[in-house]
Amino acid sequence: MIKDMFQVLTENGRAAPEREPKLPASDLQKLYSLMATTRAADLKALKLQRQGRMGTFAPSLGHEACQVGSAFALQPKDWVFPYFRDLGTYITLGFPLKNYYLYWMGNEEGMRIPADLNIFTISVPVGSQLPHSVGCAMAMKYKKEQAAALAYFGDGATSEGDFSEALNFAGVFKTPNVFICFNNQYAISTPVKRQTAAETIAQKANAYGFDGIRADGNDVLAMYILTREALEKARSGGGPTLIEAFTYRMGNHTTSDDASRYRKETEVNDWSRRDPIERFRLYLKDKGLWDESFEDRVQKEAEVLISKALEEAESTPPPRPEDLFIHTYKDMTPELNDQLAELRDLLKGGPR
Amino acid sequence: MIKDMFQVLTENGRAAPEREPKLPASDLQKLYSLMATTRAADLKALKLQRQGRMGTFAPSLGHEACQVGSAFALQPKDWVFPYFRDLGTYITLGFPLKNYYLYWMGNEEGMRIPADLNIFTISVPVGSQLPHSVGCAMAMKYKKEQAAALAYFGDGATSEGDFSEALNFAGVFKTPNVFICFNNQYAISTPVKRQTAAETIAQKANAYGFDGIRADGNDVLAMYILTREALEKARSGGGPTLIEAFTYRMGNHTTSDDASRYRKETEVNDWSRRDPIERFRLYLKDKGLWDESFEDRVQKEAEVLISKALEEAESTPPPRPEDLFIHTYKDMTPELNDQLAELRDLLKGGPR
Amino acid sequence: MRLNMVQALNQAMHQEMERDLRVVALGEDIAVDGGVFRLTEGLLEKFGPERVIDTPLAESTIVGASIGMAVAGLRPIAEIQFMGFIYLAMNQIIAHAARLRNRSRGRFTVPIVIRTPYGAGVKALEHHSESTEALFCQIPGLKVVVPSTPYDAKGLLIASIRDEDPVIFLEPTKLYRAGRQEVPEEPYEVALGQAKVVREGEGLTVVAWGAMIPVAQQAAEIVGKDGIFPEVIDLRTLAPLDRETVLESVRRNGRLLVVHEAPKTCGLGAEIAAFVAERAMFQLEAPVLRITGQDITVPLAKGEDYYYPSPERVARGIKKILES
Amino acid sequence: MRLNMVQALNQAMHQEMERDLRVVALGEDIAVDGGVFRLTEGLLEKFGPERVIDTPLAESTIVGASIGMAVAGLRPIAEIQFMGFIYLAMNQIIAHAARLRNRSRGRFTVPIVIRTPYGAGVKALEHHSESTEALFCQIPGLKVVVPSTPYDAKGLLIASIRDEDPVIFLEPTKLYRAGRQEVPEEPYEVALGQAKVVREGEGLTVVAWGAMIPVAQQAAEIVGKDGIFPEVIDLRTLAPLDRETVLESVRRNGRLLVVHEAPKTCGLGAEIAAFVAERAMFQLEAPVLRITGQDITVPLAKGEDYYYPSPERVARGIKKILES
Ligand SMILES: Cc1ncc(C[n+]2csc(CCOP(=O)(O)OP(=O)(O)O)c2C)c(N)n1
Ligand SMILES: Cc1ncc(C[n+]2csc(CCOP(=O)(O)OP(=O)(O)O)c2C)c(N)n1
Ligand SMILES: [Mg+2]
Ligand SMILES: [Mg+2]
Repeated sequence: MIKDMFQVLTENGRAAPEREPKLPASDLQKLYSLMATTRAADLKALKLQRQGRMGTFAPSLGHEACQVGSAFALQPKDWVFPYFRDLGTYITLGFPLKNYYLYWMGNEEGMRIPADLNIFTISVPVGSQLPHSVGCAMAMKYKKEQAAALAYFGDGATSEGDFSEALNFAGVFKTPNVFICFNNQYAISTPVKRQTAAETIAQKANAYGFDGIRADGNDVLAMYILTREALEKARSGGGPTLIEAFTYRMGNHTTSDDASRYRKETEVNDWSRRDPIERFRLYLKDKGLWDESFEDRVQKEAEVLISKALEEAESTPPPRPEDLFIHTYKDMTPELNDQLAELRDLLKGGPR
Repeated sequence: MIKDMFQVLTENGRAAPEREPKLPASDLQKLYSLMATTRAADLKALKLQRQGRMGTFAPSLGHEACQVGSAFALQPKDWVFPYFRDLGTYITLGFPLKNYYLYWMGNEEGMRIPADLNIFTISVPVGSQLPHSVGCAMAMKYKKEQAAALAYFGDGATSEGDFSEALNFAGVFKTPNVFICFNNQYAISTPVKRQTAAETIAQKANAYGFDGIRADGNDVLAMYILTREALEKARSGGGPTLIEAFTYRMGNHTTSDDASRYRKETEVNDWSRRDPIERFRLYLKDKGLWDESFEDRVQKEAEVLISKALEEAESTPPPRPEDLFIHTYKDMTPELNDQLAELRDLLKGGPR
Repeated sequence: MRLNMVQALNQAMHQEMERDLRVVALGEDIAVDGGVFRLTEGLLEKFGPERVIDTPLAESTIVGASIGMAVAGLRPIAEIQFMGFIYLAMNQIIAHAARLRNRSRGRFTVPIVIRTPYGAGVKALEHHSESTEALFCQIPGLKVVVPSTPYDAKGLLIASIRDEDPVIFLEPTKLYRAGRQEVPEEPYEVALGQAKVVREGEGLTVVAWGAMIPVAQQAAEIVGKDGIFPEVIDLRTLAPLDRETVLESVRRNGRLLVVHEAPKTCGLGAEIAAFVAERAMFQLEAPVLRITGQDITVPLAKGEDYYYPSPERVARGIKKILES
Repeated sequence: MRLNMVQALNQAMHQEMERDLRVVALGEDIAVDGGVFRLTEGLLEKFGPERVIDTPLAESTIVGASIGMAVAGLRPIAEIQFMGFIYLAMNQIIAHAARLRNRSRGRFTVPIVIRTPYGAGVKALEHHSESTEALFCQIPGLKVVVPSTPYDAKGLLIASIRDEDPVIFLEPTKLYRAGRQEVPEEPYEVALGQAKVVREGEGLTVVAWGAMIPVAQQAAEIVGKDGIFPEVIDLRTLAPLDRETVLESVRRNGRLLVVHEAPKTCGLGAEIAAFVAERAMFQLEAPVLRITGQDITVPLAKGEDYYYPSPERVARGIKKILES
C-alpha cells in the first residue's frame, strides 16, 4: 500500500461508503463520459501524430481520473493554470477540443482561450506557471472574489525553484490556491525517487506552512472530493493546499519519447491493472449506472465531438504573416511594420 | 521559549552538563577570543565606514556565536561557502582580515582567497551559493575525499528558488553538505514570519528528505556541537543536514540601512540580553577560564590584528588598469587588449 | 514643484495608485521600509498592505506573480531591488511576460512594470552596478524605458503603468538624487517610444540615455570651448527604439557617437550603429563610434572610474570622430 | 569514420571523459535515457552514475552545481535540455560562471561547458526553437561556441571541455542529423575564437554560423547561377569574436551580409555590423545588411517558415547588397 493515500475506490471499483461523494447519478455518469472522451481524444491525437497530422505532444493516458476528477470540482469563477499534460482538464471545463488539437498541430490560434473560460495558456517551462497561479490568487483575494486558482504540474516540477518560491508565497499570503501535482512516477526518464528524497510530494507543503495531502490519482472520486474540499477552503479564506495525485504515466512522455529505454514493461503492466476508467466503470456498473448501451452512447458522442474538432482544426487556415506580428505589442512598431512589409514582399516574390 | 531549540548555555551562561562539549580549556578560550575579535573587527569596520574609509558592508554584530561556533567545527579539507555576513567565519578559519577589509573597501583583491583555504568567494545574490556548495559536495563524494561542504545563508535566502533546488539535489545525491541558516529574524526589513509561513526553518529539510534541526544561534557551544555532528555525518556518508541558527541581527542590515524604520527598539533590547559573547563570558568565568586580565589580553591581541590588517588594506594600491582586464578570461582577447590600450592611452592624456 | 528623481517617481506611483484601483506594487522591502532607495515611501500608509506588498525574497516569483495578477485584471508594479538580481527572473520575463500576448493571440496581456535601480557610478557593491539593458532590448514583446530627468521619470513611469505591455523600467541609481527639476503636480505621460533631442547642435550627433545624458552634456560643454556643438539625443525608450529621431539627426549631422555604460560588445550601441549604417551609410562622413564600458565585469569602487565613461572620455570621442 | 553531428559530439564526450577523470556530465535525462537527442548515449554504461548524472529538474542548480564542481577541481559538462530553459540558469551563468575568475582575481576558475540544443527549423514546440545567443555574447567572461559541421562539432567540443573558461556550447538542433562527414577517430581540437572561411569568393562576404551555414551555402549556389560568388564565413565561436577574419574578408570584398536566425534587433548581427562599420567603413561599398528572423517570438510549426531565413531570402539579400 502507498503511504497515507486518500482513496474512495479500491482497484476493483469497490467504494468505502462513508467516503462516497453525494453526487447525483447524472454527475457520476458525466465523470465517466468525460474520462472516456479524454481517452478517446488522446488516442486520436496519437494516431494523428503518427500520420504526421499532429506535432509532438504529451499524451494523457492514465491521467484521466486526476484530470477529470479535480477539474470537475471547479466553479466558473475559479482560475486554472494547466501544464502540458492536461487534456482531461480542458475537456471537463468545456475548452474546445478544436483548440487543443490546433495548438498541438503547431498553430498559436489554439491558445486563444475562449473569453468565458478562466483557463490560462499552457506553460511549457516546467513549474513556471505556479507563480502565475499565486499572483492570480493574490488578485482574487484583493478583489474579494470568491474564487480560487488551481495549478497543475508534474512531480518533476517540484524540483524547480519556481515551485518552492510560489508555494512559499502562497503560504505567506494565505492565498486561495490549490496546487495539484500529478505524481506520475516519472519526469521523462527520471523516476520520482531520483527527483526528490522526500518520501511523498505531499509532505513538501509543510515547508511552506500549509497542508499537503496525497490522493489516489487513479480514483476519480478521491480526486473530486479532495479538490472540492481544497477549493472550498481556498475560497473561504482557509489558504492553500497541496494535493499529490499518485498516478502513473501510462504512455510515453511525449510522442518523441521511447519509455521502454528507462522503465520495465512489468511496471507498466502492474499499473495498467489500476486503470482509472476501468475502475470507475466497475463502480458504476455495481450501482446500475453503466451498461453496454451507455458505453456505446458515450463512445459515439466522443467520436462525434472528436471528428468535429479535428475537422475544424484541420480546416483552420495556417497563420497569415500578420498573425505572427500583430500580437507582439498592443500596437505594431515601425520596425515590425517594416519587417512585415518585407516578408509580404518576399512572399510575393514566389515560393521561399 | 523557542520551539525545539538545541541549547547548551542558558541566557545567563549556565550549561546543561550532559550537553557540554568535551573541549580543552584552551579551545574554550579560543572560541571566546575569536568571538571578541570578530566583534572588535566588525565595530572597527563600522567606524571606518562612517569615516568614509570603508564602503557599504553588512555588520555581523550578534552573529558571533553562530559564525564562530560553526566554523570552529570545520576541518581544513572541508569547503565553506559564505554569504555576505560572515566575518566570524573568516576570522575563525584564519582568513586574512586584511582581505576582508580590502574587499569591503571596494577592491576585488580582497577576494583572492589564500590558496591554502577552502573558502569560496562571497556570494552577493542571496542564496545563489547553495548550488555551488552542493556541486562541491558532489565532487567530494566522487573524489572520495573525507570532506564536507558547509554553506551559510540567511532566513531570507530560504525563499529563493536556489535554496530549494540545492537542498533537493543534496537530498537526492545524499551529498556531504551542511546548510546553516542564520535565522536572524529579518531579511532587511522583512520579518521571518513574512518570509515563510513555516513555523521553523529547520522543518524545511523534511521537504528534501533529510534532517533539519534548530540551534540557539547565540550559543556558541550549541552551534559548535551541532555543526560538528553534522559535518561528521556528512563526511561519513550520512548525507546532508540543515541547521537553523536562531539568532538576531543586532545592527542595521548594512551601513546603508536604518533598522529603526521597521523594528522596535524594545525588540532589539530584548535580544541584547541574549548577547552571545556576554553569555559565553559568564560561562567561562564560572569555569575560571575568564578574568579581566584574560579579557585585556584578548582585546589587545584583537587590536593589534585589526590595526595591522587595516594598515595593510589601506596601503594596498588600488587596482591597476590591467587588473580589471586580465581576469576576464584565462588569456586576454584581442578586443580586451585594444580596450586596455585605449584606457591606458586615455589615462596618459591626464585626468579623466 | 522642484523634485528629484526619487520624488518624481514616488509621486507617479502615488498618483497612479490613486487613479486606478487595479494598480498594485510589490517587491522586497517596498512597503514597511519604503524601498531601499525610498522609492515607494508612503505607499503602504496610503494604500494598505493589500496593494503595497512586501514579498519574500524571490525575484522569479515577484515577476511571475505579477504576471498572474495581470491575468486577473490588475496592473502590478514590481520592484527588483537591484538590476543585478533580475537574472533570477529572466525566465518569467522572457518566457512569459514577453510572450503571453502572442502565445494567447491577444487573449492575455501583461500590463506590468518591472522597476529596478540601474547602472554604475556610485561605487556600489558587486551586482549593484549593472547596465545589461541590451539583454531586454532584444526580446520581442518587452519595452525598455530609462529616464534621465525627474520630469521624464514621472511622465515615463506613468506612461509605463498605463501601457498595455510589459515594461522594464530602469532607474539610473546615479541620478536618483542628482538634482531637482520643476515637475508638474498633476499626472502626465511622456510617450514611450520617443527619443528627445536634449541639446541641439550640428556636425555630430551623440546618442545616450540614463546617467550618460549628464555625461554627454558635460562632454558637449567641454568641446563647446573648441567651437564644437554636438547634438545630444536622449533615447528614453530603448525598446522599441525611436530609429526615426536618430536617423533624422544623423542624416543632418553626418557623424554619430553612441555613449553607454554597458560593455561595448553587443551593447545597445551595436544595434544603433548597425541600423544607422544600414539606413544612412551614405550620409555618414565618419564611422559610428561607441564610447562605452569595457568588456569586463563592472569593477568595485576602487576600479570603477576606469570603467565608467567620463565627460572627458566622451569629449575625446567627439573630437576623434570629427577628425576622421 | 563518417559521423553525423550527434555522433561526433557523443564521441567527443566519450574521449574526453576517457582521457580526463575530472570530466563529468550532468543534466536532465542524460544518463539512463542517454539524452532526449541521444547526445550522451553510452556514457552512463561506460563511466558510471558518479560521472554521468541524471539530475532533478532544476536548471539553475545544474549550472550552479557545475560551478561548485569546478571549484573542487572537476570539469563538468552540463546539459540544458533545450536552450529555451537556460533562462532559469541565467543568474548562475551571469553572476557566477562568468565572473568568478575576476571576482577571485584568478583564484577560482570555472572550466565548465554548458551544452544545449539551439535554434529553430524543426517545427518544434514553444521554447524549443530559441536562438538567443546574443544574450550570452555580451557577458564578459563567457565564451559562446556554435558548430555547423560534425567535424567542427567534435573539435570545438573537445576544445571547450579543455578550455579554462565557461563555454556556452550551442548545438543547432536542425543539424544534429542533417548529414554525415568524415570525422577523425582520434581526439582533436578546433581552436576557439577562430572563424573559418567555408567558401571562398569575392565581391561580397556572408557571415553566418550554426544552421545558417547550410542556408548561406545554398544561397551561394543560387546566386552562383547569376555569376555571383560570395565568400562565406562560419564564425564558429561567437564570443570572443574573431573580428580579424571578418574584417580581412570585408576589406577585400567591400560588402557584407550577416545571416542569423535570431530576431534582428540586438542580435549578434548588430555587433558585427557595428564593428565592421567602425573599422572598415571606408572600404565598404554598400551598407551592411542583416537577414535574420523578425523581431517576433519564434512561431510554432505552422508559421515557422515565415520566420526562418531561407536560402532564397538570403539570395535576395545578396543581390540587394550588390545592387546598392
Ligand atoms: C524548465 C524546463 N526544463 C526542462 C523541460 C523539458 N521537459 C519537458 S517535460 C519534462 C519532464 C516533466 O516531468 P513532470 O513535471 O513530472 O511532468 P510529467 O511530464 O511527468 O507529466 C521535461 C524535463 C521543460 N519543459 N522545462
Ligand atoms: C537575489 C537577491 N535579491 C536581493 C538582494 C538584496 N539583499 C541583500 S541582503 C538581503 C536580505 C537578506 O536577508 P537574509 O537572507 O535573511 O540574510 P541577512 O541579511 O539577514 O543576514 C537582500 C534582499 C540580494 N543580495 N540578492
Ligand atoms: Mg511526472
Ligand atoms: Mg536574515
